[in-house]
Amino acid sequence: MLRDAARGFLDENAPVSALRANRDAGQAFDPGLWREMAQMGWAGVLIGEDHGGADMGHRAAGILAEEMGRTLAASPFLSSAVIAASALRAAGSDRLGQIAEGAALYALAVDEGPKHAPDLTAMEARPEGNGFRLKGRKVFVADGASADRVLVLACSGEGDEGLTLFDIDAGRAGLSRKGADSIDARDFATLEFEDVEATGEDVVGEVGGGLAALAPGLRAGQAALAAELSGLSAGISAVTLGYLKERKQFDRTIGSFQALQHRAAHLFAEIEVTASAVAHAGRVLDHEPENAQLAVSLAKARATQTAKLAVMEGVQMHGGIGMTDDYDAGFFMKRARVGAEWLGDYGHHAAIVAAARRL
Amino acid sequence: MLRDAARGFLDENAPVSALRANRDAGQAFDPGLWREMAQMGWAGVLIGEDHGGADMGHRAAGILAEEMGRTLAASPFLSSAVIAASALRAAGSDRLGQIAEGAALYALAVDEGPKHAPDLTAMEARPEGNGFRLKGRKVFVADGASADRVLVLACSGEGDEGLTLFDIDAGRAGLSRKGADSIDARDFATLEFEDVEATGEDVVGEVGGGLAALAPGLRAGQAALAAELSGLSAGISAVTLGYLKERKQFDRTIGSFQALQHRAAHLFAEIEVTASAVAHAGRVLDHEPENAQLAVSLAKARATQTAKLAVMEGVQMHGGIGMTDDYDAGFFMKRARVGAEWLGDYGHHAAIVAAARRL
Amino acid sequence: MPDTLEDFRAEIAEWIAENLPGELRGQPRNEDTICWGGRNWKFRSEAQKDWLERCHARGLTCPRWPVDYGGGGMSRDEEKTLRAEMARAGAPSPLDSFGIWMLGPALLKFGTDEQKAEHLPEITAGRIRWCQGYSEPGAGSDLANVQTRAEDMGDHWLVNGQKIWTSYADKADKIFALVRTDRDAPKHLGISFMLIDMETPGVTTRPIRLISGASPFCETFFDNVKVPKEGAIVGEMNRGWDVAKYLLTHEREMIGGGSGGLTTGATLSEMIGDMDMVAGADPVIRAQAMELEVDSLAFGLTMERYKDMAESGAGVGHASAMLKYYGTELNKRRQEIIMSARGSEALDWGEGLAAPWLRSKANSIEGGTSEVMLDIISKRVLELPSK
Amino acid sequence: MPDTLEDFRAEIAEWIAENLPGELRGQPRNEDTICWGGRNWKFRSEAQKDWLERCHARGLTCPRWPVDYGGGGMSRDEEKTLRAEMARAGAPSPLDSFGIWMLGPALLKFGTDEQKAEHLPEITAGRIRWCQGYSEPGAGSDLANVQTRAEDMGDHWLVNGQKIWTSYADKADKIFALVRTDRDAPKHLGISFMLIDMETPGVTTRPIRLISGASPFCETFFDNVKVPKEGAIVGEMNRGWDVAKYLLTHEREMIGGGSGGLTTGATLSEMIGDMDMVAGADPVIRAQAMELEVDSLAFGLTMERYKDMAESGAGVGHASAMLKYYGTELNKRRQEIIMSARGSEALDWGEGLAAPWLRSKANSIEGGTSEVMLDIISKRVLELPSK
Repeated sequence: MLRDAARGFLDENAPVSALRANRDAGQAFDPGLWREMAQMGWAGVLIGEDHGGADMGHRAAGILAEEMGRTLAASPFLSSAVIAASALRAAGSDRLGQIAEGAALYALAVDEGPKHAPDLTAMEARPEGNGFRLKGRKVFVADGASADRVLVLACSGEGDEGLTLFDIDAGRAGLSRKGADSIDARDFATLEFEDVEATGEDVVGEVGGGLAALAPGLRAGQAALAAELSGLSAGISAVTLGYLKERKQFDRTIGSFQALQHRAAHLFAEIEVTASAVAHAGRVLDHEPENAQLAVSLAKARATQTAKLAVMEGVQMHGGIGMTDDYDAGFFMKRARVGAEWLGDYGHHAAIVAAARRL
Repeated sequence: MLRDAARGFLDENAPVSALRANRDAGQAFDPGLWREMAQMGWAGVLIGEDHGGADMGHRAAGILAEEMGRTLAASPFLSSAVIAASALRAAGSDRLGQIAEGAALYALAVDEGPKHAPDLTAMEARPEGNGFRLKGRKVFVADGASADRVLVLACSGEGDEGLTLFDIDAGRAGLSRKGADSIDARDFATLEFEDVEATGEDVVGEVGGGLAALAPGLRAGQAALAAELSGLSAGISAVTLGYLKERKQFDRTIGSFQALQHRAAHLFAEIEVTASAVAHAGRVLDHEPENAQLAVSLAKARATQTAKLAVMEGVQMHGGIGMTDDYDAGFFMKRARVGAEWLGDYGHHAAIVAAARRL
Repeated sequence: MPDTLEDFRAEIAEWIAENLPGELRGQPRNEDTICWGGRNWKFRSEAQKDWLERCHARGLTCPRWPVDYGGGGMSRDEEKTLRAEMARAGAPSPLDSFGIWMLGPALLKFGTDEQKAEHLPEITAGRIRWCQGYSEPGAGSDLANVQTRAEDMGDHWLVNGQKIWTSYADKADKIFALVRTDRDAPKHLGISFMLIDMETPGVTTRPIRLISGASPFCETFFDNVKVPKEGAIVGEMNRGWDVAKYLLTHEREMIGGGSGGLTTGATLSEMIGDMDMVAGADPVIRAQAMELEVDSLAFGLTMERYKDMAESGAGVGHASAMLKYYGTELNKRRQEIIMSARGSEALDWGEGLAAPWLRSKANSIEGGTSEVMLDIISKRVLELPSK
Repeated sequence: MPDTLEDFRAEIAEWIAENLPGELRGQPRNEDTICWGGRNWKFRSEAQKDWLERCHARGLTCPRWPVDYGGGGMSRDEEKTLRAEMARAGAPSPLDSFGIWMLGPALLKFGTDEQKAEHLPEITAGRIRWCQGYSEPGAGSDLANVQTRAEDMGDHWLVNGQKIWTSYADKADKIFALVRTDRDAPKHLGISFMLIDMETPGVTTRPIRLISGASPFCETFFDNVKVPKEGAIVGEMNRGWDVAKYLLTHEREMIGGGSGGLTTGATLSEMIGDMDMVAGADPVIRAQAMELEVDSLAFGLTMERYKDMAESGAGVGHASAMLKYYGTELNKRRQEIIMSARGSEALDWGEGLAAPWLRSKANSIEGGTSEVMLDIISKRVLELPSK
């Protein structure tokens, strides 16, 4: 029911052509669309009713993300409604109400190098007076240029236990943001922190407990991103199957060529297997959140691989037309690549799965 | 010309049915066949004319090995005529004449664990008097149970430079041999050395220079084994293509199904690409032996992967009949697996290639 | 009948606790412990015999079959509960047989009352062991290409021909086989689903040796075999293909899911051992093992998801072909990786790794090849055109 | 003519040393340095102009074409020697063009003396730049599905229709195109190979934007274009397919082999950088990179082996489809691995990695899709049956 409603809304209001229009207009997402999503309760999908949220849970958030992936709907959903909401909810923040309204836009600033590695965070949070001074650079910050607030992980002491998560205003002095020219036409930014002031009130969770404070947000984001990629795979696959059934070549419908049929059938199998992992991750987050990392990493790893296969088959099976910018396939391919890297790539998550399975 | 002659001889005298007969009779190879091969100069293919060899070089040895792989001809060719001949030739041994005649059968005892790793050799060569006492176990020794003499690598000192290669009589006191029940029905044995005596005369090359002494033999063996696997791939592929052209199902020749056609075409491409690497390895060994490791490892890595694909496609495309012992496909599959491990597996050789290419 | 599922669960748990012989508890499932039943069955132990008899008396060998035929008359939910409690107690399956998996469902759907009364009680009690005769040499995936023929001789059928891949035919009492009863009809018509006693003169079997070694498969030969007409054919004459198609679904689920298969239950990690020891720093084997583990776990979840869908009545239809395809290809990958990780030690038959590796190559052939599964998915699920 | 190849080598080396402008020596080959020639060509430098003129005068722009048309009249071996010496001296190609690669060979094989005399000297001198008009929207791999039609109007053809994937059509002076001259004939007949001046009224072009960004590809529209009949058709009327087929081989070799392609020449290692830095301990990326490197090196050797075979006259025939297939799939893998190894930094257009990655997806489509190549191998090389 949620899925049908979401699909109906997105098909009408956020088809791939809307993403194309955003790109051509140079905007990362459509604020009007996000307001409508918020009104439907999507911004508060993971926020308790006491803060005005719909509190539908992670499986529901995953279903929304899957449907958004299907049409490549661009919005701050993952950054604000999933990642920030989950991290701040666990920390008992009083900003949840603003997120649920869709009013506060958040970004997560965690990566510092080309690969996701929170435990290698080097950014400085130098104790000074009653607070800290943040100094360093964060890259690949989703929604980083458009966010009102930033969750940022920095080093306040020695070792793993020296990391602290801060929730700071994006307009704070010393913080400069530069939007990337991202291939998926969304907002990924580099953030420079030049002795940005942070007080004890800005700390999310405990000082030195940054990884623990971040974990609920990261896990939720990874699961929802996996769901988005799973939906993206289904989306491009549906487009491709439609093409295979219509397009004629050598006086035959190309979908009748057995070599293509077998590849389409194999892709179907991969998509189904990934969908199981994605649904499972959402359910485990809802019921056993503390034991969810294996399920979440499984979903993200699978979804990354499946999306890669789906977009490559999509472009190849479309032939030349699939290579043109006038056609949608390229948007799926670019988003799949960005989604593959964001919040941990295939190897990152497969290693977590392997370790959990003692491999 | 050499190839045609070899193919004619092997088709007639060493088809897969001969391997089957060997297996059912419990013998690793047919000594009569080996005598005939020796008479044709194959045993001396890499031995100088001064020792009665034919001195045809590594590319020629590779062509012979490819043809042997095509029919799975079982013989001591690799162990004696390639590995031992190359190592002993480099060391100026006086036993080359016996090898060229096909009279002396050699085995190379190098591995001690489940993976090929000569530089991790732990077997003891304890200095005693003017000589050494060898103590330890060697596994996966090809032709180990039937050989007259054994090349064995052991630790005579500290570090890499502490390894020494010995050439000893297989009947020497303290050396016991146990044939494995190898899946490819050939002779792979475990050798136990219980304080086996070795003198300075038994040393191949220099004391402490075991890896250097072994290198020419190993490289030659790896290249020839790659050639054998390349031939094996071509052999099972030819059988499979024949089947695809004959077999009818659903009232069609199964080779007319496009999904199978594309897989057969892909396999053809892999076989062609591997054949290039194999030919190249032989030529580099002939012209620039000291710089041949990259070319040799490239060939062995490629041939291992291609053979795996070829036998898997071979069995699958044959369907149930390919699974029966009455049919030949299984023999190709088993030999491909043994060849994959012997003298270094895919990862071993791919790592050498990667290192040489600074990856 | 107990009022609620929870009452049923309590009742069955108590029954198991009282009746399961202690020595059977938690025993591994393999060729040495399975109970196949049949005229010539030799029980492995008194406990095995007792367990079968007690389960049969309680209707647990075929929980959902009607009570009149020795079944348990249970609902879908009750059967699920029963299986869960059996698993929890470490209880072995009291009886396995092609009669339970294949012939029973066929008779329940297509059989006459007489056929049901004659055969079903023998199956539930484990007194008759059946085997299946579909495939023929030269037919392969094209199961409708049936050459074994049954000629109408008035009071009996005269059967001549050959079947292949008949599992345990050398140990079975009877066979259900596809035979051609009309040679002039189109391929899929003219086939009948026939029941034949293996002790009938003219029936002989020969075991098939596989590349992995000895196997339960046989060739089965019919040489002027006289089959009395009474009750010989299940379903309509010449419409045996309908029965066979219905059963193929069962077989596929069995092989793909491994519910009837013999698995060691060992994890990949256990099969490989210490990765650092065996594969050293080799990133290739390591990456393959990681990828396999990811795919295997996700496939396991998919099996559960499909089972839930099927049980909820949503129906999975032809998509179950995907389970067969993916599961068998996955097992081939798994066996390849184990062989590769274990290196040269795995190359000795005695290590017990090579036989399952080679045997796995048949997974994607038996019960419908991967190619046939992909055809089914593309045509029936994705509805790709044929022209 | 020099007596021996060695004399020729010495002579040509001396000529290059004397004539190659120093600033061109060793310059990278890319869009900014290539000389395409043509009516509207703007030389990048005086040196580029000088080098073209000197090479043309010496017959080096088209070394194997007859001297009468401005070629060099060289043998295969001489050309090989020339290329080796050019490479040794770091000399750029004096002139690249579809006229040299495609139309010239077609005219030499199928053209009339008049056509050769009219067009070949313009090509060798770099005065006319040609483009190729084969593909049409909706035709895809089925190149014979030509809808652009030329009606016989007595003294001229009236051409209407649309071409797609015409590289550099917006910069070319003339186009060689497949047009349908007989609408009633079977598909592969009724097509003619026609030469059309791009300045003729009614010819318009529109650049195609790819998913990787701007591209040299165009759509080309023919709207009541009048083409004078004299010399318009190459080869026999309605047998243009023969000419096209002949040229497809050339195009395939170009794309598969990359001889005409723009490559950076960077190794995988250089593109990835320090593997430990970017991919950390990730065995997946590492294994993929290792496998790619193995396959790439072996493929390089295969290109050489096939070239040797072709040059030795052994002929590679349809097997060259394998080079196209394997080479393009390999490049796609390479680009995927680079993107994956470079992580998030590669996702910014500005890094210059994303465009070649996306562009590589077309490699297995243009010049004959991978699927068409596999069809060719299976049917022509492996001779698998069609029924």
